[in-house]
Amino acid sequence: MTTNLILVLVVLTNLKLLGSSRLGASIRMVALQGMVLGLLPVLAHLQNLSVHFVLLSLGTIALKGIVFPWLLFRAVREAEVAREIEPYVGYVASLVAGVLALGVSFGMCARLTMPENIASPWLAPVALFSIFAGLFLIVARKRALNQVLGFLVLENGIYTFGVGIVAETPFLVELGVLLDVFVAVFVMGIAVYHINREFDHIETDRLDRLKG
Amino acid sequence: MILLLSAMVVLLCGGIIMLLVNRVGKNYSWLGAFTVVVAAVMGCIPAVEVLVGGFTLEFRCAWSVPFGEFFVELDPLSAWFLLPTLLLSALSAIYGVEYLRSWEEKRSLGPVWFCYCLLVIGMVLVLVARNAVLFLVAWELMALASFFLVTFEHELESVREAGWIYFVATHLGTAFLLAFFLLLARETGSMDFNVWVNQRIHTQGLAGILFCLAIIGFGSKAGFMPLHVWLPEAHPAAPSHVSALMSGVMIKTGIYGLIRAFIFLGTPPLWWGWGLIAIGVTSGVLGVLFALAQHDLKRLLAYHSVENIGIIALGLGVGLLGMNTGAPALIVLGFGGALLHVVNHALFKGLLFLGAGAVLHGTGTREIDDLGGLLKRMPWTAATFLFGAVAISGLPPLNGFVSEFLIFWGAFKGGILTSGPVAVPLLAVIAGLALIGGLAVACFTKAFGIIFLGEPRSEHVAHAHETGWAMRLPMLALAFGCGLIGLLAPLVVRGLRSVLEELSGIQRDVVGINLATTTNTLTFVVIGALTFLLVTAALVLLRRSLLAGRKVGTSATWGCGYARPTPRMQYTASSFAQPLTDLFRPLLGTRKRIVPPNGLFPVGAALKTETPDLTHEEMYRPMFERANDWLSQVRWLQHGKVQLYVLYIAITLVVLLVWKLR
Amino acid sequence: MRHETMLWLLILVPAVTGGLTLPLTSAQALLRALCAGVGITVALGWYVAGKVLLSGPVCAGAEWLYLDALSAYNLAVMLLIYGLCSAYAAVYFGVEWQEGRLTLRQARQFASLWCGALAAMTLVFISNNLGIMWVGIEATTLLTGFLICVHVTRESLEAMWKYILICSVGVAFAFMGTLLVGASTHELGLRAPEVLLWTRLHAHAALLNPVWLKAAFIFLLVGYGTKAGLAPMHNWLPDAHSQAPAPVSALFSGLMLNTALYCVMRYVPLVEAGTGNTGWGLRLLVGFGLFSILVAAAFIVFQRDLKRLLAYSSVEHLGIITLGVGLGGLGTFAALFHTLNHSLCKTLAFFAAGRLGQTFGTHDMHRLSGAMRVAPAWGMGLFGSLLALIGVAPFALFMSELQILKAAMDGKAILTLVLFLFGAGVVFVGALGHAIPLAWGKAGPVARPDRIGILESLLVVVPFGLLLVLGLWMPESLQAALNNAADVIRQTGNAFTASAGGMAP
Amino acid sequence: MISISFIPLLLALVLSPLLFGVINRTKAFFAGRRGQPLLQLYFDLWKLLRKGAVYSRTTTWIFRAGPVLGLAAVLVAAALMPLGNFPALIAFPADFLLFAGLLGLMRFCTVVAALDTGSSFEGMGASREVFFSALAEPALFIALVTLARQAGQLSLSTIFGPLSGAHWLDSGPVLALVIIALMIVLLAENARIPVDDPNTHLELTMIHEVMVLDHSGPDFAFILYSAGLKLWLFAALIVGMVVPVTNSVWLDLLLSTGGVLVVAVIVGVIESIMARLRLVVVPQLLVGAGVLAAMAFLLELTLKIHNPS
Repeated sequence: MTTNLILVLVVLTNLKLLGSSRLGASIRMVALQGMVLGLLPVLAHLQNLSVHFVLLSLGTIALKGIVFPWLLFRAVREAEVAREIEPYVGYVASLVAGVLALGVSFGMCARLTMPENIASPWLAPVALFSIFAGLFLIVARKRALNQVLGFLVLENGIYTFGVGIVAETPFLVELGVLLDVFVAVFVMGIAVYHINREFDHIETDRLDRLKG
Repeated sequence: MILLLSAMVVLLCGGIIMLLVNRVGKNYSWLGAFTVVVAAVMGCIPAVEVLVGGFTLEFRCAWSVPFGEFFVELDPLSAWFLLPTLLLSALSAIYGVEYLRSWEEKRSLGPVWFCYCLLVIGMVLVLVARNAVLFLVAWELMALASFFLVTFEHELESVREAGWIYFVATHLGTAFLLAFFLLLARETGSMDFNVWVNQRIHTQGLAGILFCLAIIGFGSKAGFMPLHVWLPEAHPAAPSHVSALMSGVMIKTGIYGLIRAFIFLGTPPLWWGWGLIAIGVTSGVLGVLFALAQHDLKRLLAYHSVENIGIIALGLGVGLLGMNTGAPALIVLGFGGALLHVVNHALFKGLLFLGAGAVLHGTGTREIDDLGGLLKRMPWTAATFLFGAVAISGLPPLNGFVSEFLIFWGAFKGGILTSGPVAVPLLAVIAGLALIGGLAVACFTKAFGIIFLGEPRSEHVAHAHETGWAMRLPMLALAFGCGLIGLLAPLVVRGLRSVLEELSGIQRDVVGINLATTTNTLTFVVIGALTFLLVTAALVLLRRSLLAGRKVGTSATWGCGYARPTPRMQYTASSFAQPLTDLFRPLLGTRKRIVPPNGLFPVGAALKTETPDLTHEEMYRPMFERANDWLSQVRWLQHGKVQLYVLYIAITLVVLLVWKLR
Repeated sequence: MRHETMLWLLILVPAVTGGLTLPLTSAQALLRALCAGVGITVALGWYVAGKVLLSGPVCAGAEWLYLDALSAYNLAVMLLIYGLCSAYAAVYFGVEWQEGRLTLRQARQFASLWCGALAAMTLVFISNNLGIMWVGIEATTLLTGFLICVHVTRESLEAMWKYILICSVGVAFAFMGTLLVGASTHELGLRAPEVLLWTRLHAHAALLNPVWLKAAFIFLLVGYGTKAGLAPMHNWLPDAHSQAPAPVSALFSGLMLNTALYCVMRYVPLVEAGTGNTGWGLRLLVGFGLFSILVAAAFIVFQRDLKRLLAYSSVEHLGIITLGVGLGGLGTFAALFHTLNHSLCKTLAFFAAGRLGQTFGTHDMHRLSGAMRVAPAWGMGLFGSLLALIGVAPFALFMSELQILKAAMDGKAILTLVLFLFGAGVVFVGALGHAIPLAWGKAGPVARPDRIGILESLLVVVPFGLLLVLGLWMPESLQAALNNAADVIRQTGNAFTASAGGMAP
Repeated sequence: MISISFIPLLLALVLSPLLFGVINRTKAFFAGRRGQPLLQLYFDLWKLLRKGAVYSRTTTWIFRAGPVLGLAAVLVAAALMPLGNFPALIAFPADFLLFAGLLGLMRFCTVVAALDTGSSFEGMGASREVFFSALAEPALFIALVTLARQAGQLSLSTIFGPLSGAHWLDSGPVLALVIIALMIVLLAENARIPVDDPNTHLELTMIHEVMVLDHSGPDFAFILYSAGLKLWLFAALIVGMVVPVTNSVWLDLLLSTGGVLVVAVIVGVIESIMARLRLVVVPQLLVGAGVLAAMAFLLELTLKIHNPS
């Protein structure tokens, strides 16, 4: 039942992310979430454990738990910003929305027939919830960094789903995915850096010259 | 058939060569004209054969395009339209050689001639194509070529505007044609015209839809009110020989297509006839009224094209009513008159546009009120223009009278034989034609009288000069043609026999009988015309003998006591048309700007009237503007906020998941 | 075996080229090397594609690589366009280099990314594993991201940021969809390496779990649709297209969108078979297609920026392709044909827009007017391509649109037909209104005189000629190829297969 | 046959100038004057034919051709108009179309000739001429189609034959309406009061007369003569509807000739008792004529439905 524990942790981290204004704290939360999820492959498939899952766990932990946070902290230092100021959606409202999203995702997953050999019935809902949470972060926050975080959470949700439900995903594919995500974050980091240098702010709501 | 095909090949090669050899200052127009003439001659031969023999030439070869087949066929109907097309193309080309000369230093004439050749190819192909895809390609080719010809003087803002209006109108028309052809293809499972003829659509509702699609699609090319907006814009913009070609024959491809559509659609219900008659009366009367109110010669002529298309529509309407009531006389007279009018209009409208071009060429203006007294300076142009004016007014002994005579007669026949539902529309035809005729006389007495008679009204006329032979000959030829058809009417109408058999679908002998009576009557008409000529000759002699040896003096025009009249005292086009335009103000929406004379010794006074196209001003322009504003409303969707963009995606996803996931 | 090596080479050559170009020290040399590399890839690719189109699909590398008619056709088109774009890039950046507006660093960056993108796209087409296909798409997204801001300006950065963020999110969804497809195979009990292999899935498509499959398709459609620029996920597209250098814009419109759409096409047969051929997925496609057409039409009317206009036109045409696929039967055939036509035409348009932009120093259509007089060749190219884009015969796009219309009519989808015609009509009116002043208007102020070499004039003539020829004559071989490709999407044995082959019924 | 079908034409040629005399006499009678002799127009013609001519320097051959062509046209038209029971010289189905066409041609020539002088007065006249005739045209044609339907015939020469007392009993109102319409058309086409006033000498108020201000000598003679003929033809058209009444051919001929003169008298009466209408009112009159004729046609339709004969 460690899987369920992990999933609960994921949910909590998501809610915390929705509620927190300090970028540093958010990054730490994402790091924690990454770490926890890193354990998922192993824990979810204890009965038929294979080297493939172990490697996957290690890779995940290394990437999501260590590399990304480091990159993001660097970006924060570059941008010399500590907190999100006046987001589109307030933090309390965000939390409420998060809870709603949780409900919706449970409802939606009720429609799907789960495979029998599944580690936990919560896998799919939580994955979906993470996706929603990530989207919410992207939509409701102004700081470019928050959007990168949102993207990561979304990615984590998909990862949860993949590891939990589609265990058969070839290893090569997963490596490719991890690599891509890494590059994505890297690229976004650079982009944030550039933007910050050009505009001396990273408020993406002020990036609205191109319209019509 | 081979001749016709090779004619097209000749045109294509000629066009390409023209594109290659012409440079700025190096003008090979004569070569282009030569090509067109050669091609026209080659094409006319089979057309005449078909028309006389009443048989059909066809040529099929595989064309590697889905649903496409290079299937062309020359049947009497196509041949009937083909002849004027080729004739006018050749004459306008000859005319063009001299007309375009004034541009040779400014730009390369290659593209013009290339497009000209393409336009001719397109028209010919439209007339002979028997495969829907081929037809559509030809149709679009025609539109494209003519678009580039219309925008020949694209330095001018107005010309660009005109080009836009023209291309939009014709292309939106094509959209309806697409629907038309595809629907037919779905019903018959084929893109082949002959298949469509063999399995006509008999389900009423469907046929009705097809009919409406055809009316809109082809009507926008032919220039039915209110789809005519592009004519008064495009014809003035285009070079005159192109206007002649477009107004003379290109818009007729719309009529041709409509008639083809009738062949596909089986027996018509009554309301088709009513519809066409309604269209005909509107187009005819409004067309001539707007023409009457114009001061720009070429705009005036453009509106007259609308009028004549209206007359043709009336003829077709009579024919349809005939088909519905099974009265062969009406079929023969209605369709016969319409078809004959197609040819006649090609002749005199071509002539008039060429004449207008000559005036423009000589004086550099199209403003009727700036002209006057040109007859003395341009005798040839004036004489030929007079021919055209009499012909288009539908007066004997020229060709215009003959075709209107047939339609009139058909209407009268129906009017005395049939009962209400048919007779009343026919009454409308009669009244409409009568009114159109009267107004046409008014309009062309104005055009001819103000331009060519009286005293010059402005400096433009002072340096006016008669055209050279290259421009003169085509006009003379066309004027001659007008007279010829007027006097050989019975023969010409006999040529219609096979065409009528084809499109009416009634037995040969019935057509034959009705056609015989028609030709007999026409012989009387011709006799009348000839007597008129003889009497005229006699009177001329009489007059000469009377005046012989008597004192024939000259003086100033009688000014009712006023001794020194000046040109500015003459009646102008505006004042000439004023009573009529005033009477029909509600329909025309003529705008007046008056600077009244004031004070005891008034120095300046001015009256300026302008009559913009009502449908364009009241219907289309507002429609497009409103659409534009309305569309601009969606601009906020693209507000530049990346967050909301992502939100769109999220919403789309959730909605689909909730809605579609069952 | 031989094909395998060829396929691997298809990915290696561009990658290696990208590496080799780095040490070069002159942009000219760089660009030449680039063209050479791309040229080789094109040659290879066409050879393989040709083989496949003639003699059936190729499966290699332990089923990791797979090339069937559909992918071969798309690959061939993609490479053709890529070749043109590279040649054009050489010209375009050559000019900038001479004017010193391009640093060596930028040139290097461009070259390497350009080659990388080529490799990634090739990967998309030749991979049999849907996961790898996704990896390829994501890779193209990230690699092309920096291509947008070869010249770093505020606008280009903004565009890049939007592009990367939106597309990453979208493509993440696509991955979710891929996983869901994997999840739908539980009943089959495939082994780990096989679970995402298209060939296997296609073989057992009927046994897939329909609900999971539907969910999967929704995610895939939204995800890849974002990358393909289908409304309402298209918002990144006008910004990116307007800010990127012309060759990159051409690359985006000409083939990246198609590549994304190709991925969707891949899944269509699976979904159709999985949901019992009820046309569930096809209806979705039709919906997105029509919506894209109408939205694009609305935005085209009031555009001021030439490249944004072209971008929206891309949205419209991708919508048309989607619509065609959604209509099925003849529509699929026409859609694939339209892919080729649109790519050719749109690249030409962007080529012209780019060079004219250099000539006039702006893309604002109010200042960029009278192009025909200022720069005859490119002006002609722009006007011609715009006319073709709005569906004027006798260009190929007219033909493919005609066939799509026919598909709609034959399928009794009257509303679809009407909406399509309406949208196309609005686009025609709007775009023509922009095109005429562009071509003939009062010539605007000119930043630099227009010098044009033989290569450039070829870049105008070749696509234009192809469009014209394809509009008037469609080789049997091409028709056959299209039919085979279409048959991959629509389960074969379709009523239209014969008739679409050009033999008039 | 052909010999007697010359008769209507001959009568028209010989007697038409008389009509003006009759009209003038009638008006003189009402005015209590003695008036000109009946044959005045003959004298005028004779005088004019022997005179030379003066032409404006502005004019061209158009001006000279105008009267000739006009006269020629109306002469041929005369050959189409029957009288009483006598068919016209040229008779064929729908010959009235040619009739109308020729009159239209005559108008065209007169107008163009008038414009050739460049005088504003003649331009004004020309403008009004085309204005009114354009409005009169529909009335004429609707009246004709009603007649044709009444008689079931399509040639002037055959239309009037059947129109006998029976028709008057059967559908009198129809014919009455038609007659009124045709009368108005006649007044308009021949430039009589209340449409036009031929003998004010204020050019501004005239229509037809002002167009021919510049003509002189033989040309003017031609014009006057063709005007007379035109009046005769319209009168004959109206008379044809009443006559024949007897079944003796020659008596009918006498009656119709008399009838034509009666029409002239009526015109005279109208001119004496009415004032000229304001130009803006004239269109209403002409359109009214058209409406009357159309009404007649509709009545005709309903009648035919009631008793199909």
